[in-house]
Amino acid sequence: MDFDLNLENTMIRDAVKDWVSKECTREVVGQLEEQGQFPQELFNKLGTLGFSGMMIPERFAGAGVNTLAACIVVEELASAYPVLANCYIGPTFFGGAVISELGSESQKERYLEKIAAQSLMTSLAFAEPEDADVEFTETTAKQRGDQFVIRGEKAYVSLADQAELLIVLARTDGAKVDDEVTLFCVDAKAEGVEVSRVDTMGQWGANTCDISFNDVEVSAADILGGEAQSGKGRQQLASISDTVQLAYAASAVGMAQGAFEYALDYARQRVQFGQVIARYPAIGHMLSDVAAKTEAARLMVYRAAWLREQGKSCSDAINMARCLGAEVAVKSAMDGLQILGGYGYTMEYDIQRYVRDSTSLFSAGKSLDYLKEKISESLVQLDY
Amino acid sequence: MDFDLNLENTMIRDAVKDWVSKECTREVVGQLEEQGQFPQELFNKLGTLGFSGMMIPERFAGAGVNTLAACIVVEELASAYPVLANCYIGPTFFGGAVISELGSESQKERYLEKIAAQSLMTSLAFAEPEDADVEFTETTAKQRGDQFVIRGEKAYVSLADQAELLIVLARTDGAKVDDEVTLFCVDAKAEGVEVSRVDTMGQWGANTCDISFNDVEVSAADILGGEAQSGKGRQQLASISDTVQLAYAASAVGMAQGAFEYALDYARQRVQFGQVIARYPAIGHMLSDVAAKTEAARLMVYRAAWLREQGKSCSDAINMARCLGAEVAVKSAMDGLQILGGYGYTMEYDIQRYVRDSTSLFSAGKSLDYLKEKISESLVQLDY
Amino acid sequence: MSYRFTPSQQELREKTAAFVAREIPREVAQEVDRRDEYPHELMKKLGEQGFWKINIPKKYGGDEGNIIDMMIFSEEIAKALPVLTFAAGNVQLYGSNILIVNGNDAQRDEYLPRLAKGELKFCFGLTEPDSGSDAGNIRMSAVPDGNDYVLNGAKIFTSGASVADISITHTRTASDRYGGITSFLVDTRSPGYRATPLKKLGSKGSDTCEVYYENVRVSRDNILGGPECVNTAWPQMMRLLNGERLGLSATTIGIMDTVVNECVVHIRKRKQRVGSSIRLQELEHKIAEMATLLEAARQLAYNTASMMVNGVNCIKETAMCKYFCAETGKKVSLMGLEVMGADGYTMASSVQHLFRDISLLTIGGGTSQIQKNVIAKQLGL
Amino acid sequence: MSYRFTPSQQELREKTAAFVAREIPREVAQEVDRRDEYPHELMKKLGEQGFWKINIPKKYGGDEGNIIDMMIFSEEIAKALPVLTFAAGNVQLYGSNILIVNGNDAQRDEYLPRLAKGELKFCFGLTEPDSGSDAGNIRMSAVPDGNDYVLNGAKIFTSGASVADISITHTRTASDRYGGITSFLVDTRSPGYRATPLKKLGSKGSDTCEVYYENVRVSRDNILGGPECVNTAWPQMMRLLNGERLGLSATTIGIMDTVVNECVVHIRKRKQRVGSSIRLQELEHKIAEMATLLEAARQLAYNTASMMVNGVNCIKETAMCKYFCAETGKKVSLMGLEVMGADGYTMASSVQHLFRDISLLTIGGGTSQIQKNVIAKQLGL
Repeated sequence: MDFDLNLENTMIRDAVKDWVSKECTREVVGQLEEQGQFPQELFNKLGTLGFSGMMIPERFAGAGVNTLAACIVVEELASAYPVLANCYIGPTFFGGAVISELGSESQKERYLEKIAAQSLMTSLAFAEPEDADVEFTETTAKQRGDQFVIRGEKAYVSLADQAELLIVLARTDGAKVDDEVTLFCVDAKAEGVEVSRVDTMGQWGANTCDISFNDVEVSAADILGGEAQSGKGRQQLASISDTVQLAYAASAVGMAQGAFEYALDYARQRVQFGQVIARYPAIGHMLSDVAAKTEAARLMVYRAAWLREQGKSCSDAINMARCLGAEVAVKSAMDGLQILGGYGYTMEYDIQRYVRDSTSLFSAGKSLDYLKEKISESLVQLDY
Repeated sequence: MDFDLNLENTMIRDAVKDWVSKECTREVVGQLEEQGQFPQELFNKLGTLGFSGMMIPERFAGAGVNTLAACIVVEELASAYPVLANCYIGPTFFGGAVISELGSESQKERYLEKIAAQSLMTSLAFAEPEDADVEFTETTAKQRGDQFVIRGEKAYVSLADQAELLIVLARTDGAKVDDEVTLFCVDAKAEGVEVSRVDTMGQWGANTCDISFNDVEVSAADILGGEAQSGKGRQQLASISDTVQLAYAASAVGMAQGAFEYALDYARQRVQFGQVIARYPAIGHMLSDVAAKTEAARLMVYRAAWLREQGKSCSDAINMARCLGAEVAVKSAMDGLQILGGYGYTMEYDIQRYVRDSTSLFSAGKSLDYLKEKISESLVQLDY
Repeated sequence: MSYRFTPSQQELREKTAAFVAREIPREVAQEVDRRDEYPHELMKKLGEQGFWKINIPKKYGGDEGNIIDMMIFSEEIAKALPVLTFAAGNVQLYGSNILIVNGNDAQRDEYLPRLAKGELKFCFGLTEPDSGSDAGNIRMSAVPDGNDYVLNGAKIFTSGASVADISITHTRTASDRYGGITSFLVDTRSPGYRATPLKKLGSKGSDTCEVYYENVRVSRDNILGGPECVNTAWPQMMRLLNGERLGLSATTIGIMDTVVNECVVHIRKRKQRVGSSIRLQELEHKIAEMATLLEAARQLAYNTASMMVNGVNCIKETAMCKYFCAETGKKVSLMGLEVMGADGYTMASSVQHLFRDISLLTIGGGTSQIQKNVIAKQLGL
Repeated sequence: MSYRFTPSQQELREKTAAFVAREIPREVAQEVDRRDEYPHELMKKLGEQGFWKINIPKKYGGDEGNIIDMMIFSEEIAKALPVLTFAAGNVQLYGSNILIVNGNDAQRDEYLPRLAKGELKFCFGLTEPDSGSDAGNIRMSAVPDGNDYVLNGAKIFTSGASVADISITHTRTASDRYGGITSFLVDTRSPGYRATPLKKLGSKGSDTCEVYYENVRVSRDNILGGPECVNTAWPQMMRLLNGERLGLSATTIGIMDTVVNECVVHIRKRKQRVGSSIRLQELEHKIAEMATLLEAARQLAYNTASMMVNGVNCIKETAMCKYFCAETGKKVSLMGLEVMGADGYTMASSVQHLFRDISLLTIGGGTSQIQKNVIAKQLGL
């Protein structure tokens, strides 16, 4: 066993940390939050670091797949500015990883280079207003010759208003069973695609959107992985789920760390009853508990990334990391709020942002109870 | 990073697992529990595997220091029979590690070979009936020429009735401040040493004892590390604490795993309302939560062991692993009890044993609130 | 709206507390736990002091108390020896209460006066090896044979089954899952009845047994409520649930009360020894939390009881009460173990004793999971 | 012992609930939250409906209700718009209640009739930038100058400070930590008084301000309770604590009530759509737990209130109540967010609104940590 990052990843971590400390200052992030818009300029700057290609093989202009490094980037971004982490997840995980793994050769050629250059945002349009579960997908893709016509509503799609590529879950005419679904690569600017923003409690700027597909035409070649993958969306979704949840798990750990450091910093300075409050067990033990759980969740994320890189079975590890990550991210933010007290409750201080952003983890991609269901399904079959 | 055990440690794990599955069967452990005595025979068998020397350098007949492996042994033993893990911790950690690190050359020569052969049990006599904190140590060591005369009471000493060597915390005449204390190596059979067993809720066989020292004579050379260490017990205790807490952390993870597997096994077989109960989210999610937290605590233990082996700062990592370990061990046992229901409450089933044994972790060596205090002290000084 | 006990309830509390102080010092409680024997002597003394009359109607020589009286009794007893509240259940709950609620006049006339005098004990044979939470899955057969029924099968976790005179035994008399269960008053001296106590983590002395029935013969007149009550044991049992849940809740409150007090005493002593220190804040806050949880549980329990006394439908509320009190009690006891440290881990400590005892209470009387099912259903889910 | 509201209290509840149903549909509540403006219009309507009379003595034209009446009002309002209970505090609590408890006759005569009519608002200037939990650490100076005092300093987190007519301002008038604090009724139109609202995570519309005092001149007659009450602000404040804690507890109960209901509706809809499924058990059990916690909080709160109404010393109990209700409310709201999933995360959802609002309640009115300090002390630790 070796718990040290290798040299490459150490350098990547240092580079991101350094960039974050310079570019994602409290002032910058505070202003961006107030505007509540997609942080285009900052995102462009991030793009110059070239980290968007981390889940893309070199032959498609990527940096070569380095899952652990991509998680570290997410983690560091999320610790300062969770919204930016989500913006990075868009191209890198939703775009780069998904297309690299599941795309057809022509899709790879068409998308990956732009994704690696961070100039193509990808969004995953899976959930629907009425249900997030695959088997209740009501969006249809009716075949007309070589074309498919997509019709339906998608809900809670992160950054769809910034996206060029939408990966859309639909049910084709021929679908025989509830979970026979198909994934399509849809041009977000295509006729009939209507994107509208949804106001949310947090993640301002990583805009959550609803999408209407009003008879949007795509070709059979736009099926993710090519025509042969028609009706096989369910299996693809399992692989995508791992990718997505790993990214959110890393983001969760980053948020937990960010909120923790912010609260610790305050607790080391705030004096009450003649003593810095970090010295009171009521505060100090809260912090030590969060520190321990954050570290534990981080190890879970790294292990999950490592398993995935090694091509080993990793779904359980990812889902576990994601659940523990969400738990500690929310705890860290809520405890931090309690430690900062009245000040923490004001928009002047950053801890409220961690509260608003971290609670998105209850439902990001999938709900926690869904993920626990998956883990327990796997446990039942496990051979000890 | 590398989350795989190396070949050596993989083999050690396999060997322990194999031995445990053969020797620590439910029947054997059940009988030993009923007898409630030190499991001498089983302990002797364990000794033949040669794992007691794992914290002892080769030049003292040890196996060479392999902290991770020693933790793995503890973990595997604890998962089937926590008492046996404690018995193993006695020579390996309390004896082997402490003497190897802090003993004088003559102490090493005197003790280590026997410890490595698992023929010398060591107990740590630190806490006193009235208080576990060092600064309230009331046991005295009065100097008479070259000799010291120890007088006082020690409480809650694990396995003192089996020990040949007691490491005893006392205050010398000359002690100027509250925490100026000295550690002595005391022959457990020396005149004036009186050991009496204390009945406890669990850990039957890893007998908890009280000890009276009635003018027990030791020489200055029996000061741990030799005469020069007189009055320096406080610093030695910090190092010993890491050793002890790491062992208990590993034991906690083992207990969590053991209780979890036991409960999972039951939940996969027990049918209610026409379905195995593991399929009900109320049960399945409990199990998935414990599985995730056990895995996280395990990683924390391994990382702590790895840091210690690398000679890096490890106190925080150890204390965090110890706290998370205790939390999940108790949770796993209590959830397991709930899952087994009425059956789990009977002595026929093993889960009650995990409940009784795991709750010893609230106070094993140190209380959890003491450890959290240490972590938070360190956080306050941390430089992020 | 106010929290007030009647004078007679206050008297009952004082009387019970006095009994506990006099008869159940820590050594006695520890000895019951250690020996794992049914507390016959304490039961006898309780009877002599008139505690079996609490819930028996006046016409049968009782005090005609309600569920709140029962809870007061249980809470006070549980402060020292929770298992004694279960043993008392062999008289008050599974004897008197069942007959009052579900018996017929003949059965009441026969048994209640003797129960009031402490001459009889009952036990409640419901759970079977394959029916725990799924309580309707009863397999013990009762086959009519002339005026009798012949019972065959096994029960498990029947408290007091080897010391009781009568076992209220649930049997399968028709295939309908819930509509085919019949409850018999079985004389435990009947040939073919055999009960063996189980060894357990806690609640030692409860005489919780595995019970085997081999061709046990019972007259149809001994169907609970009389022959016309054949196949009605399920609704009969439903009528007992609210009271049972509240009684168990009261036991948890007594347990928590002692755990909190023990911890307060422990930390006070420590402070006397080493002086006040900010380092104790963590433990002090733990105790503050424990005391708060106890207070919440207590208010919930007694107010739910007053709903029941006032005839309000309170299935949801009693399920909430049992669930909250048992889980909270378990949590408080675990926190107590942590606060007490190594001292609390010794057999001399009442905290570990109470912890082991309360660990049954999220299981027995309907698990927390079953209570949540009930609550969710009552919420219209 | 029973849980019962008086007919007039039931009437008050119905009247408040009717007001909420009529005047505060979700869109209105969302708009207050979005605009972050003091709900002047709703305040005016509340006054018109006579809600400011609830706790004012009859001789001043009020209804002379007690803390339970106040709680009923708060609970019902908080179901739709918690911040309105804080705004109402600018009249009921920091106006009327303070004067009733600590004012002198002249002050009562002057203000209570106008408060009853809704003509005045008060705010409570206690906390300073360096004194949060350490509330006694007050630095704002009040220096005597003839018959006046001259106030200089800053307050923070004063709710309603920019809309109130009078600020009850705590000042340092002697060096003794707790015995040197004096409370003044400061006219907010006084030269040198300046209040700026803070932007916050939730409770938007509460007009919670930073306040600066520059040579603000106040007559010694405006010392709360009159000139003889100089240096007694600390004990004056202590007299308010029990009521404040209970009022805040009632707000949490209203919040939890809506969160639970929203979740029930959400899951019911889902079941209608996709049918019953064992996979929903986890969420159903969560809701069962939430509903149980709400019930426990409710019983604890109203029973503690009845202790206060009956004149029982209840410092420990009100501290427990505030601590339990606020922490439980936070927990329940977080669980609610989880149950609601992505729907609950949108600004349209009342669950996230209530979650943001309740997040203040483990902080304001004494943090949970301070409550635990109080409880531990009351337990003799």
